[in-house]
Amino acid sequence: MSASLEKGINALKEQVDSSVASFFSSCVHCGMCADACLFYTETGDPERTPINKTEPLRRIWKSEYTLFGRVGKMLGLTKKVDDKLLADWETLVYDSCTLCGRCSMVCPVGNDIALMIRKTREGMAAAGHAPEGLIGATTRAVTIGSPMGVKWPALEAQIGHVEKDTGMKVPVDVVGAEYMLLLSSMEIMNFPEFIDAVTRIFKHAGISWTISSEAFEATNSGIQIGVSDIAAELVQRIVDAAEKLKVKTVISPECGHAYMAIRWEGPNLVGKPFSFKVRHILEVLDELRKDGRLKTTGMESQKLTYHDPCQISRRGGVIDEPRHLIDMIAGNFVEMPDHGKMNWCCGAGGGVSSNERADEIRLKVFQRKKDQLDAIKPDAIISACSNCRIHLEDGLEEYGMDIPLLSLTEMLAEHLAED
Amino acid sequence: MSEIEFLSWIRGPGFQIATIVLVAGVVIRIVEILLLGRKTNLAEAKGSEMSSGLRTVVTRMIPDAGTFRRSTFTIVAGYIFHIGLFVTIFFYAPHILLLKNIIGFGWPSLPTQVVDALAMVSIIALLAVLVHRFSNKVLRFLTNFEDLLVWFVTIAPLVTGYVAFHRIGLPPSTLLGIHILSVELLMVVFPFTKLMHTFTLFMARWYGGAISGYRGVAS
Amino acid sequence: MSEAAIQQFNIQIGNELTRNVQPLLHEIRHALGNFLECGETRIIDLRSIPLAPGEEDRILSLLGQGEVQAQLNALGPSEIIETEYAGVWVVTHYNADNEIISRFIEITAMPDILRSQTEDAIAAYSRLATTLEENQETNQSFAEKQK
Amino acid sequence: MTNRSNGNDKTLGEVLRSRGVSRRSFLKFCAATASMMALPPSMIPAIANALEKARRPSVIWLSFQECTGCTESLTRSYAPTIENLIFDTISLDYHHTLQAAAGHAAEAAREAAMEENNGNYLMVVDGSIPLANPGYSTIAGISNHDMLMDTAKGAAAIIAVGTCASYGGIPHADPNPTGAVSVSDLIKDKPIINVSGCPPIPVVITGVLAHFLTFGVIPELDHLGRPMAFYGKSIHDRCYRRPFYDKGQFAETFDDEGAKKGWCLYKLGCKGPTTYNACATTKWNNGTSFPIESGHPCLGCSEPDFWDGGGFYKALSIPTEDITKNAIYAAAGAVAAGVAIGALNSAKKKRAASAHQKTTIDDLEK
Repeated sequence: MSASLEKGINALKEQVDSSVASFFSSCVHCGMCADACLFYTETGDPERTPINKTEPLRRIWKSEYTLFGRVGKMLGLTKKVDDKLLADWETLVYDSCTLCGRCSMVCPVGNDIALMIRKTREGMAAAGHAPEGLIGATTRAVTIGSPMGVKWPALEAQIGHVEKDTGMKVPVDVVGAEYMLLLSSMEIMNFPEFIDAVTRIFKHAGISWTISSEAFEATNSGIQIGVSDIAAELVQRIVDAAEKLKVKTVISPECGHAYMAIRWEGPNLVGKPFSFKVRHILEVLDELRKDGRLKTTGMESQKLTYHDPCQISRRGGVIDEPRHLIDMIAGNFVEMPDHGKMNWCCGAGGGVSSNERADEIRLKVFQRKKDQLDAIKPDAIISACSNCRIHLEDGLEEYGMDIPLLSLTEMLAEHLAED
Repeated sequence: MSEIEFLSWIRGPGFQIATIVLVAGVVIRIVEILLLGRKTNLAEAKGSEMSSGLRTVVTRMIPDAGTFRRSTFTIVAGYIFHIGLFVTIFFYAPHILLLKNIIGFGWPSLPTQVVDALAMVSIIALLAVLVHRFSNKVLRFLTNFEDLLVWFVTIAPLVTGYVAFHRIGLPPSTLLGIHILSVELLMVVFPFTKLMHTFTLFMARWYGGAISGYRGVAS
Repeated sequence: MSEAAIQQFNIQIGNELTRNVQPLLHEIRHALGNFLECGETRIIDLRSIPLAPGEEDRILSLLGQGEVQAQLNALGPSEIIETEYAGVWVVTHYNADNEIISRFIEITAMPDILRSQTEDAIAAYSRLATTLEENQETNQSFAEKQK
Repeated sequence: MTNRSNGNDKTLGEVLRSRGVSRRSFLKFCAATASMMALPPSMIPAIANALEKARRPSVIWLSFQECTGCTESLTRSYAPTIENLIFDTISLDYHHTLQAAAGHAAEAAREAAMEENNGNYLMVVDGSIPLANPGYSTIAGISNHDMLMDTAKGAAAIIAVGTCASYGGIPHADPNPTGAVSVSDLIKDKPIINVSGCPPIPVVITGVLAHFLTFGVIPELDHLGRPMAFYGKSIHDRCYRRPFYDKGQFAETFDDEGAKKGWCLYKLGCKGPTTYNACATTKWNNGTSFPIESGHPCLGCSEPDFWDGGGFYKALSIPTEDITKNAIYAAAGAVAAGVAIGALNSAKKKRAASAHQKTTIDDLEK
């Protein structure tokens, strides 16, 4: 069995629902989504207009689910979805979109264009038109358990280092713990300080938590490449582990799409509501703050700003929590010109960072972020997504800027009040 | 065909056909969309779908400052011609009379000078929109035959109405006939094109707002 | 219909509805200038200019009434007045029912119609001669009878 | 109307003088005529000159399918007027309603006038001509059609008086049982002046006669064959109630506050905007008023097919048929159709779902 056009078309047919039909019926070709998309503003290429990226899905909707389209199809008037179209659209749908959803926020008729591009990817992938890089990452995620190929022994080693550094125990596979922490491969490989920080904060707050040795990977290449079956399989691993350990809440780490995958798509992918809650680490920390269980000391004097990871704020709903937490420790906090739900994407989300082919454009569109940063000239940037963080560092280096990137969780850990 | 015969046909069978096509077409399309249905969201909600959806229906009328700066022309011209169309369609005395005749109730009209001026402003705005459509590379790229057809059937009633009101060139009954004919063209084209956004945008905004609102984002 | 009832339906609209009043007055001034310079007379038919109710009255009251006022009696009355502005006349023709049938503004030394017409004078001349002859005959026969 | 065939050698000036009309009166008459015909006052001397020398034209007046309203309109203007003067100067040689003679004697008069003035007489027609069956309307056994065609041959010009003669009028109204047609439907090779209206304004008829007498040609006509001088502007354009239309002040019923205040009658079905006639300026009953001034909307009687224009009391912008009922049917039908299509769509989606083959990592490449 392999990918085929037929499977792709079938997948697109499955994706059309009343929201998609409303969206396509309402588009007036005003072009405002282009102005909201960094892949257009920084390249000036009209093909990268967000709504254009949904063309394969639009054609299926039109010819299969509208009376007039059906009539047109009978008369042979409708535009067909074929391999050539999908091949032509591959770079638009995967390389030129991070599913950041900024277009969805400005569309005057209210179209959730990002959702439609996400749906379009289902058809593209099923028809065999996903980028090599993403296919590789997805294959690794399924076979090895992590898109970066990180296996349990690697994490175990990092846990060892953390335990040694902090002198605290990192709970693993504790049945009945209240929280189960997920991690992204990037945190394990590039930012183990995160595990360190969480360990210290949780110890400080006195909460019971654990890491599952069977399902620690939070990322989900399935939702990036757009294969719900694979995404569901990856989510199911977490569900199984959480149920096995009987935890009340699963914590999504500082990773944007991981949060989208487990929090918002997860139950819909596996087809039933979770028996546990899902929270982002910042939501958990903000809860602790509200309950008075998170106490900090000292304020940062440098000028700080916060980069909203798209999947966590605009697409995820975690917008106020990080700001409450930053207020605890930042004395000079400045917002970027567009922030919160209107923030500009770093340019590497939605699988773009796993797709080597998109490296060049990813760095080109970083200009957008650079302009935003130039407007306020911060001393450091706080974020809450490892993927954003890596790409921001990459971009800043490319553009010769020297602004350090900070993790909000790690900063809070540094400012923890001594008991 | 004499002028009165022409006008009689336009006001009689022509309008009848156009109304049936419009009403039936719009209803079919809305039912068709709604019946496609949507899967229930199984994720734990962070906000209300209904109230967020309704809020977005209203709030999406006003763009945020950054978007306004980036798409100033589209927004300003769009606003002008939409308001102009709304006023000319719904606040010109003869139109109110027509609507009252069909739906059974009316409302006060605006002075004809106001309607006249707004019609002219709308025509200018629509012409500017067309120029923009061809001069802006994104719009030029997106533009297809349907966009031009819709532009034409939208500006045509404004122009023919303006000409009929000022009785330029032809006998007034012919001008009136041409005007109503152009409206009938608009009515017939309506359900088959993006003009449907008049109705579906409420659904689209609701869905968009509901999707965001469910996740706790005020879109 | 009473005057009041008629008034009810004769709606007077504010000044300058058609915006023709001012240009018309300028035209009159221009014509008067021409008349003084080269003797060219000019007649303006008030019916040929679109005027709203009330505007004609406004023009007439602006022109006012001057020294001459004449009344004709030819197929119904006609009124010929010189306005406050010498050389500018208003000629109004009525029919036998005293309804206005036409109204002109004339820029001239004297409207032609006021002048005695040659044809009428010729007729008058012969009529007068006939009358004299008849009178003479009557006088003669009377004298003869007296004798 | 007492002149008969012997008066045609006299000029108009001579006729007037013989009646004791002074030169000054004649000048006044010419001034009024110029004003009436919307000619520049500078032409008054030329008009006087031409009228002075004009021969009294022979006029043959034919009445077909008509109600005599047009003739009434002309003859009911009381008191001697300028219009009467004109009428007195023509030689009305045939008019079967007005003339004393009847039957064959009358027809003989017509034939005599046609022969005597061949090529020079004016033919006036009121009423439409039935084509469905010649028996529908005959005069002295002659069908209207035959009389029209026969008389038209020697006419210098034809004046179609009234909407029936001009455009078929009420006999022509749907379903037109007599197959009525207008003069211009039958005659293509003569100048025809349509003086439409039901009835037409008397001064318009005399104005047209005066113009013909003065210049020997017919006046400038609009696209419907009507003299521009009288039909050049719509009732709406010259209506004194127009400012209310512009301000959006309308009478909603015949007895509401708006009606009493003299507001615009558009909503009561006024056809002023599409009707071209001089009523608003020349007015009726010797200048007393015109329908709108009396509080009634214009019926549009000077326009072709005014009777079939969709109801006198229905505003122009309103459709002529019951839209609401059909719209409701259409909506109901559409809901049913929409549901049917929805069912098809659902079935299609279900098929797609059952055709779904689970995608695994081995399926990502072709």
